Amino acid sequence: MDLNSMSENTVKRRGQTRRTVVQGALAGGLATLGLAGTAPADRARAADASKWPKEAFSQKTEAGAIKALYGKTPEASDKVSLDAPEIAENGAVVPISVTTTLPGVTSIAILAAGNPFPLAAHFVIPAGTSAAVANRLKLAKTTNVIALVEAGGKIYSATKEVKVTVGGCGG
Amino acid sequence: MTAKHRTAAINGTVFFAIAVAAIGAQAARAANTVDPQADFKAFRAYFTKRFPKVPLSDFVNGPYSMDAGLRKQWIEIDAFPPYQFALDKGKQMFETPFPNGKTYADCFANKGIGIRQNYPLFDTKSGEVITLDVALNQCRQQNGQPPLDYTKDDMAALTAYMAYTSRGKPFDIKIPDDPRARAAYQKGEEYFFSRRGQLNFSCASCHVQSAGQHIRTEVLAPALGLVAALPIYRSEWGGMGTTSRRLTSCNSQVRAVPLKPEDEQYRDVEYYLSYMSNGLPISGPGARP
Amino acid sequence: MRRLIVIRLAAAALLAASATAALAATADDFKAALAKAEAASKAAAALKNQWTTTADALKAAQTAAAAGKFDEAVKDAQRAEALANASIAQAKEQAATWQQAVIH
Amino acid sequence: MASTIRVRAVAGSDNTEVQALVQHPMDSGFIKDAKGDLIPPHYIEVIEFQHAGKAVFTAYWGPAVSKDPYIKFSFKGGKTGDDLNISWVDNKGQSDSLVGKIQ
Repeated sequence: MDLNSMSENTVKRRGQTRRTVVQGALAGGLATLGLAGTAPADRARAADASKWPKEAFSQKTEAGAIKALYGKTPEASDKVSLDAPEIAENGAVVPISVTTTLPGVTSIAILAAGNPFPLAAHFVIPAGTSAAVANRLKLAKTTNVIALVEAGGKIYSATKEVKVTVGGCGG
Repeated sequence: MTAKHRTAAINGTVFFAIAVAAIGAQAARAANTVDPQADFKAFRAYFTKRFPKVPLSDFVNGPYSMDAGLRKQWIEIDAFPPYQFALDKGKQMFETPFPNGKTYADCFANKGIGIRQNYPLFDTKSGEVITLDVALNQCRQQNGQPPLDYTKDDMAALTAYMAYTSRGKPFDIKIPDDPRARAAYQKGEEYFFSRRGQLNFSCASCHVQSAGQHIRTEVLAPALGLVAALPIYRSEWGGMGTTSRRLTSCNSQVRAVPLKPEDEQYRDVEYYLSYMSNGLPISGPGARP
Repeated sequence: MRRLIVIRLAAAALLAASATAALAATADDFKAALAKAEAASKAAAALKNQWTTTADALKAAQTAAAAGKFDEAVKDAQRAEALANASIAQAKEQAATWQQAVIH
Repeated sequence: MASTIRVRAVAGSDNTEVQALVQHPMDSGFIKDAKGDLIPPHYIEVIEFQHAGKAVFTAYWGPAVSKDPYIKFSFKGGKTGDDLNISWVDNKGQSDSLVGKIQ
């Protein structure tokens, strides 16, 4: 979509968003400089890779990955919201976020059907943590991106196609 | 393989012939007139007329000023930008004293903070255009340090930090009353508008004539404000790029052998483009597809 | 008028490149062709207007010659010369006409 | 050495919003280097965020997560000045951790 076809209002609103973002980056950027290594991490329990779902991450099909991860078939739900660009500016960095209004969420997963290994990320959501995540993924080519939400022992899904012309796997 | 090469050679020649014919049809410009102010007015008028919905200060955001889908991704990515690590590194480098106890700050006006918008500047002593990158290496040299590679991450990090401290400050490029300065300006203008490489493209072919158009998913950034975002993090590179990296890669893309980084012609074209962007805010370091 | 000269130059160079292709070439033919190509390439470099494809063709010529494939080597050298000459013509043309492209 | 982890955790009225960026190549195993050899996969497998001794978020990642990965989530509770412990481990067993402060 060309900006010329956008209304003045939209342009203005976007401009304001941008300014906020810049200020945020300024404050945050300088603040994080001070954060690095402020305290030893001795009290923290280090992340544990033993629970990394190896089998699910090794599957070469979307169905295989879902089966290995959850052992269940997902049902499409309009309560799962997947935000991904229609056209990725570059397959190497595609911002994707998942939110849901479903209660009792225990985990969220994101898959890219067209990637060599479709499972991209799996998030554990303990009680008290919002069922909303954002991250950035590599997409090898134009593909369906699938968000899975585990809630109350069931799996719900939302799917969106992302067009990729500059792949995230080299070149 | 040979046949393929020959085809490429013929194609190049055909491209070239067509383009030359097209140029010949245009009206001749009076030679030997250097009027930066008139150029500036015409340059700005061209872009603001062609993209009436783009606020002037938004031109510095390149493709993101022209495409809503790209803009949304950029805002999401810029919320915690991938150039953050380069910024942190640049700040650390900038503040780390040289072995003699001096720092980069000692080489610059206002201790080097918030001065990016004044570069490149014309040095009336040496009679040359000095870009920020060159000034940084001169500073290193004065303090007994080896120069940094103009295309690599350390230079990108330093210039990223210096640009960051200058964000929002309007470009303020001066052309002193010195025939050498006007000559440098004009050489930069010549470089910008001259076609080169086997594909027979000039900088202007992409960033003036085709500005705002799509190449695959990319949108060609308009020349107005083009330099304000440098250095940039490019997703395509998976890392930071300096002005030199940007210029040399542009050359390669049109099958022209790049000049040496910070060659006089590169410095002159940066001088010209920065002057054309006078008044527009520094937005570097930028993030680009 | 200038553009006609340019087109003729480039076309002549390409014709030359293909006309000799059928003959069996020797190491001396290659040396002669390479010398001409390198001279043209050097002239283009002096104008800061080298094409990457010229360098590629020169490299291909040397690789072919090293393998004793002189037909191919001569062809590649001639192609390099044609490309270098076209880049020289481009530089001269642009030096004379760039101002017509300026926004005004 | 500077940490590989950058975090911004901001306490709101109800939730603490956390954004983090980690410096890591996240090599997919499908990209060739300049010599044409495949760069072996090298990616973070798990990153965990803890607040008040409790894991508030765990991400398991594969090689499809972008270079210098980014994550955003939010959790109930947390107030300005609280510690937020972050640690990651990659497939080569390398790791890093950081204690950030909630702003």
